[in-house]
Amino acid sequence: MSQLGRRKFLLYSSTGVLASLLLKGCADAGGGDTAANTEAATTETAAADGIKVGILHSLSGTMAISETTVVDAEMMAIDEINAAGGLLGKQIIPIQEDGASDWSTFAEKAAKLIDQDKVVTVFGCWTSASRKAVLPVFESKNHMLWYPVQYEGQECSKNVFYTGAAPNQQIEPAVDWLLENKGKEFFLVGSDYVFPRTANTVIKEQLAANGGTVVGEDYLPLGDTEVTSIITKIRVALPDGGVIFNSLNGDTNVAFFKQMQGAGLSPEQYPVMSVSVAEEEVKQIGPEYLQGHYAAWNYFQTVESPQNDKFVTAFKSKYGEDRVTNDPMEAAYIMVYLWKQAVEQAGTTDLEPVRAAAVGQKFAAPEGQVTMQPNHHISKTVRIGEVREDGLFDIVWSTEGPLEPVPWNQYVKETKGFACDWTDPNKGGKYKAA
Amino acid sequence: MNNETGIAIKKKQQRNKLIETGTIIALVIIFAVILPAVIPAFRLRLIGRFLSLAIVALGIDLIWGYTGLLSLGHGIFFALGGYALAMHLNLQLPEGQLPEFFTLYGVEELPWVWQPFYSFPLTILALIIIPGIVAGLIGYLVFRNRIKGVYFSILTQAALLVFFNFFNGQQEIINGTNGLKTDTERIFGVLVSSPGVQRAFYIVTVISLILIYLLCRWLTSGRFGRLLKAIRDDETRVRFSGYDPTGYKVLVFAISGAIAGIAGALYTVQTGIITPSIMQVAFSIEMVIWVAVGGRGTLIGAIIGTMLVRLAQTFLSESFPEIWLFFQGALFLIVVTVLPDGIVGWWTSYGWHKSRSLLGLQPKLATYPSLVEDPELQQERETIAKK
Amino acid sequence: MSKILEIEDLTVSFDGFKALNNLNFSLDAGELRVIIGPNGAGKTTFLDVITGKVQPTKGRVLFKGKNLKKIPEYKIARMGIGRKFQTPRVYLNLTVRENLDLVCNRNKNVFPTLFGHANNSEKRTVGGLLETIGLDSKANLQANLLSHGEKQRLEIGMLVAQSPDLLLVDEPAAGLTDEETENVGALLLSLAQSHSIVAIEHDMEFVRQIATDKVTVLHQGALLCEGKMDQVQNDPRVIEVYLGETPE
Amino acid sequence: MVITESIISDRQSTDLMLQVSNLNVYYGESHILRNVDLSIPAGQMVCLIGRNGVGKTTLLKTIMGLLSPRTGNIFFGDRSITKLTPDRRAKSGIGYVPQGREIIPRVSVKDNLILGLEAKPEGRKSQESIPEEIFELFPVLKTMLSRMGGDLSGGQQQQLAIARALMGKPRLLVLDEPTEGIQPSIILEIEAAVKRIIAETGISVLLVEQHLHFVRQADRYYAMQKGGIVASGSTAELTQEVIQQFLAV
Amino acid sequence: MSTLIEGLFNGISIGSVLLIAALGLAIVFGLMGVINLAHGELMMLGAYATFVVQNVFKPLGEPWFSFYIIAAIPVAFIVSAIFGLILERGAIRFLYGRPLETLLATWGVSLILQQFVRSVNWLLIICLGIFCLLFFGGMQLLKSRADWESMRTKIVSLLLPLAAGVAIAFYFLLSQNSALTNAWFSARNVDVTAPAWLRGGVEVLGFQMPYARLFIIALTILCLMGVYWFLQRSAWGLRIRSVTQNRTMSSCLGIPTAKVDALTFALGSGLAGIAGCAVSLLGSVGPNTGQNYIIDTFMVVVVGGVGNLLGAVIAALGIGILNYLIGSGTLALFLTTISAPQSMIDFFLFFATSSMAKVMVFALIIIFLQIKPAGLFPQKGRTAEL
Repeated sequence: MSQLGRRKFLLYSSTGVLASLLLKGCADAGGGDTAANTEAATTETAAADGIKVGILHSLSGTMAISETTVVDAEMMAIDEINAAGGLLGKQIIPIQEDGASDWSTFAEKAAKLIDQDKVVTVFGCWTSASRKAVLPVFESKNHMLWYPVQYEGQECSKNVFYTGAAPNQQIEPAVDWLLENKGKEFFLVGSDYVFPRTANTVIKEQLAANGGTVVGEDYLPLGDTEVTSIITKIRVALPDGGVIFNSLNGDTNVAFFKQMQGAGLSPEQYPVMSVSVAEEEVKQIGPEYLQGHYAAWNYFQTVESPQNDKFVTAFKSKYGEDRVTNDPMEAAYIMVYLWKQAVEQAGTTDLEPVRAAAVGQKFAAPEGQVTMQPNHHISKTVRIGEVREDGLFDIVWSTEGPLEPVPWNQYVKETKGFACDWTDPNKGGKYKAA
Repeated sequence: MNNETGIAIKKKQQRNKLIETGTIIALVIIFAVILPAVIPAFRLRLIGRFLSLAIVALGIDLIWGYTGLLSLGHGIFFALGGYALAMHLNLQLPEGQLPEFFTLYGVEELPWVWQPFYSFPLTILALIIIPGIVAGLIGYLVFRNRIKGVYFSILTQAALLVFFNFFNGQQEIINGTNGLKTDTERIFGVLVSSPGVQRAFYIVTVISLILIYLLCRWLTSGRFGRLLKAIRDDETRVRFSGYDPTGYKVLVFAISGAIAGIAGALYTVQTGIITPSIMQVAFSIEMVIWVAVGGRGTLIGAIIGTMLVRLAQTFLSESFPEIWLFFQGALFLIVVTVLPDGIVGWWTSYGWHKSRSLLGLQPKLATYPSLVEDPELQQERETIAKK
Repeated sequence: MSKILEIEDLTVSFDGFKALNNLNFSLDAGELRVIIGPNGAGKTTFLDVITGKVQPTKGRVLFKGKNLKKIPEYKIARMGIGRKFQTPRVYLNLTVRENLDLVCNRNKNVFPTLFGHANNSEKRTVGGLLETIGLDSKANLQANLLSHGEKQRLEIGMLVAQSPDLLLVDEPAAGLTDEETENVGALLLSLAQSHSIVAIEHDMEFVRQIATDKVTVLHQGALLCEGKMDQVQNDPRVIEVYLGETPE
Repeated sequence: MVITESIISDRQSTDLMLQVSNLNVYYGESHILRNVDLSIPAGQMVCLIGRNGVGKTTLLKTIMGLLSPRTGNIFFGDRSITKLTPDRRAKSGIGYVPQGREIIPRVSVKDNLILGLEAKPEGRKSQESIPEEIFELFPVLKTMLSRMGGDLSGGQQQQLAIARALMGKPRLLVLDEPTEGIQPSIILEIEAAVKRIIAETGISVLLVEQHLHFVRQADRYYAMQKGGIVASGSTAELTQEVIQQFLAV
Repeated sequence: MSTLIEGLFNGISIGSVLLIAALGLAIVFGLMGVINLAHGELMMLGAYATFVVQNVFKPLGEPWFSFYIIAAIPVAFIVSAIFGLILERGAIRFLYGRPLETLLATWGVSLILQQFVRSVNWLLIICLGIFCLLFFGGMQLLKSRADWESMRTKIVSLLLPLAAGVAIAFYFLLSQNSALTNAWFSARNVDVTAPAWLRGGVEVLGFQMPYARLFIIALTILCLMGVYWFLQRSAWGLRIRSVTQNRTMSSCLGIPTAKVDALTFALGSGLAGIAGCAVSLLGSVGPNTGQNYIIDTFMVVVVGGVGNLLGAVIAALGIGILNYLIGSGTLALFLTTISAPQSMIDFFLFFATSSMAKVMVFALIIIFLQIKPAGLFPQKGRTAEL
């Protein structure tokens, strides 16, 4: 009998808990003002004839850490546009879906956004893997994705607009700068997935062409926190110091920098150039460990421009003084504006006209002037920053002006000489340039 | 207890059987005929995916529900099947051309493991055989030492992690984290993502589910199935009856692995991509909860459980992404503590109460070392320890 | 008469404790032997060694002249040794008939079991056994619905279904009512016509019922005495062990 | 044969240390104890006899709370303990010396003894030492304090088990076959110790025993067969016939 | 020589992280036979506790801040131990003897804990508090009634929705207040920065031993000694050992076994908390922190054998050293120096990355288990129907 009592008790208590959770969910959706929860609120209040756009990022799982920041930036841009009267006289209605850090979920949710919600465009993805996963969906449905993160290149889809850096707008200049200023011997460290692997393939070719050498490389599983063996390898390969090129992602960076410092690999002797460490990550790792190391980006919070001041101020006042802005957030922010301008120019949200109008759009972004190129990538300014004590970056080097994007890598044999141009029906995604 | 009750029970069993058959036919009609007609294509694709997950749940029920082996590593076999088919689809290219992703890593020659996948029949064979063999091998190495219970679970979980790392790390062979996509590939010359092909896959999934259900029914109903239950309930006794449980466990684990392989292949083509993330620890444990929710050792429960949990997940994570983990966690707790026999078990024990009243009130063991104090078990342990 | 079971100098120790100590024992084919002894005399370990569950520390066990060392349990079972456990161990989630059928299976390898069906002779055996153990009316009942005595009988039936040459029976009367005990006794006696049997038992009434041949008394892992029931009953060593003193 | 009822009825319930009435215990489907009634007067030693497997140990385990009866009541003093957990029963004053001694094997003799203090109603104090009386009763233990419990011989373990039970100052000592598998010389020591304990502390004892010599030390006996009490009386009346029927081979 | 020492040190430092993470697990598994898949999440809670302590100490400034880590250790222990206690009392105690169910239940708990640190805010805490106050308080009040036993089910079924309803109502009432609904930690990683004296390292024989590693090694040794002392010398330790070795007899001696269970589990959980504090010095602190350790630590327990601390120590160090030797390529290098066959060198070079080293180590574990299926120090409770 007491057995039964306990069962019932548990049953009731669990239903109770579930009910409360469900209600909490509703309450969140109704009252919360964080990015993750605005969807329902906006949907309810907006006019029925608003413009629906999809926002597809991981709100849960490992990638949620990074992707929610991008969502914040996208929501800020949308709110700004809506506050300024909307687009074509209508409000923009963002519909959020959670990719849950799982690539097949991304594909599933992309299809849902397009087929069921009938969004006019999707802003989304962070990892290359998630982009690659949704790519077939967008291509087969001939829909439109805006992608805000720097990536490894070697891709040029008609259905994607890339507002993050192509390798030649981040990795290549960084390597050149290191060769010139820091040394010829490189050790490559990366997370065990596609971006670091591809990036390092590119770097190896580039170094071979420009007189540098790769003395070693190693990859860590995503989320791994034991980097002792890598540090040993670095010390064996570079006994007297040298350059470390770091494309580690997420949590592993924390372990890497903490343990680098513990092992006495100082930034003077072993400068680390990171391509996935921005302000947000510096905050999470702790600037104490990073001070003196470098990162290559198109945007830093410390960029001095009126647009950036406005962006940073707006962001902080919306999400809190302790928040920082970073490159992917800025790219996410500007892609919403680029799309908005394209829609305004096309005068419609229909896919083809917008796609055509998008090319050539200019925007005075926080990082400086950006222009959407015929290859669906944007021209961007490249910067190299050194981590300061306060966790922000001193910009130690930058290009004169925006650099043209080159999606097909010119150091790699297979893609050398190829280019991409979606404005010319004869050229398309991959053609042999003259 | 007299003869009459025996007959009554037999009648009840017949009635149960009738109900089961009825349910299955109804489900088949709903899923194979009605749903494709009324549901939008992408929702149908979703259902198709759930159904392929139900297939792997059947495999788990076979080993967990009937044989008492809790595998937390079924993601391995699921992924192997998925990769096999995806590799075939990725090879539907003009002569001499390599799948596109190879160029990212400067690979110029097709790795040898890809060669057999040019052939469609070989691929179909491989997606069943390879997971089966891998499962059999893992099973053999574990079972022959009489490692069982949680040790088996932990080892399968570790194996899963190893496979995950391996697949993630092998960019040059199978594209690492990015995995293989299938939507833009062609099968028999038609685009995989086209509605016709997808519908065909859906129908194939429904048919496979039925066939595998029947296979599992067959496996679990005859002498073999009774032996599985016997192994689950009292392995030592089985040994003293002259059977060698190792062989049976290896075989049933291999079959379960092969079933997972089929499920993985069907899931992959209806998802459009297969990546190592399918081998994440969480996903494989989730498979177990589908079976647990439905009711282990019932087969039909595995299917019901999968559908319900996945639907709940889709609904909840669409509406409140934050809630899903809470919900899922609670589900594990509830199923284990309040509903140990799942929905089907609850239904049969209360719905047909008295006939199986014992099922729902599984006596809880008073204390954990009561196992240790069982002299039979103790001596067995000591023997094993001595080896 | 040939020896079906011979045990020579058998010692089994667990962590230094000698459960069996230089035990010598032999059993004629066709004999029914009852083993008695106070608690902790090593009776159950004795069965464990014969069935391969426990490996001897020293000494050897010969079954039909073959040394059983390092032979796995299932092979020993196939050689013709069947064992009934102290508490009945039947498969609770199977019906009575299924329980018997499972053991009755002639070829116990994986694939024959998977593809094979019970042939007519096996079906007949099962039917006959159901009658022998008096459970034919409950053949389709799940074993967990049986009473304790019925389970005991079922397990003995399963033993027989295995058609072993040697039956090892551990306390078949434990927890049974008088009537059930008598039934089981009669069952064992009838089985003794065609099998060699070793039975371990405490219940003296029961022992008297079935001990038609010799009785063996174990004490502290060794053989104390052996003989007909009335011999054993009056053996001063046995009385000493059981009562702690010689009766005045 | 059933003469128990009269015994219970003609005693005042107040001076009964333990009273068990109408106890029925099952192992699964198997009916182990059938309608058992038994009582132990305060300050007396009661012996339970019967062959192996008749349910004596089961009865003791039920009294200790290790098994729960399907029906029946157990009164300790004037309080029902039927629903208490074993540790509460121990704390209320029952010291248990189980069959097979159940010494904690990988714990030293001293610690085994100290564990006996757990049963004191007020609980164990941090720095409590072992009273000398224990060593007076069982001198052999004093020399073995640092040995592991599992390394002792059977007889030493038995002495340790009794000593451990006494550490908690129980009002009732429950002994399950204290002479089983032990050399005759030590049996006598144990017997003497038990007698001395009764004499010095006035404790009640429930003893399960096979050895006639020991059985005769008791005030009363109960004989069990097939899970039920079939005879009882004063040990002085323990006839050869009864012994032959319930104890001998 | 220095390579040897370096290899040894690095192996030991990897092993000590494994060991400190596995210690609590080994205790809970070894003493209670409970598989706790939420162990990683209890570590995570410890890491978050460290983070909170760090932030409490921050305003105090130097020199106080430097010692926050010392204060964090007991706090982490207590926080995790309390959660462990709740877990044991709330779920696990119903599941003793059913290890597979325990495994699933604790996995569920681990999911809940992960989401809990993501979403926890004042409002959630307040509402949980209200619920507990109403529900458990009400139960306590009503317990004194004479007909409690018979009314129990009814009371529970009445009180539960009532309490839940009030709590939810409160939630709605207060959910507009953003000060209450701000998540404490959010899904993002938080930064735990080692105090200055734990950054950097000491130079020995040409390579640097990181202070943080030395600290963890010392902490591991301390924990081992502490656990050893607790189990061998303290009153509750004696009770725990007694219950583990002979549960029924222990209860007959008057030891409250349920309390011992709860305490043992709390101890194991608390050790997980300390481990969480330790690993926060090396890696990231986020909702997923625990997941990274769980399988490695289980391997330590499986290899070490259950219920024997020495086994866990040897297994952790062994796995750590192997992992290092294979992963860093030291082994391949060594083979080159003794001019081993090229194929062998190539073989080890193939595994000389961090990902592949794990593959190799697992293969070795499987091989090891073929020889010793019950681990290094088998004890009863192994390979059997746990």
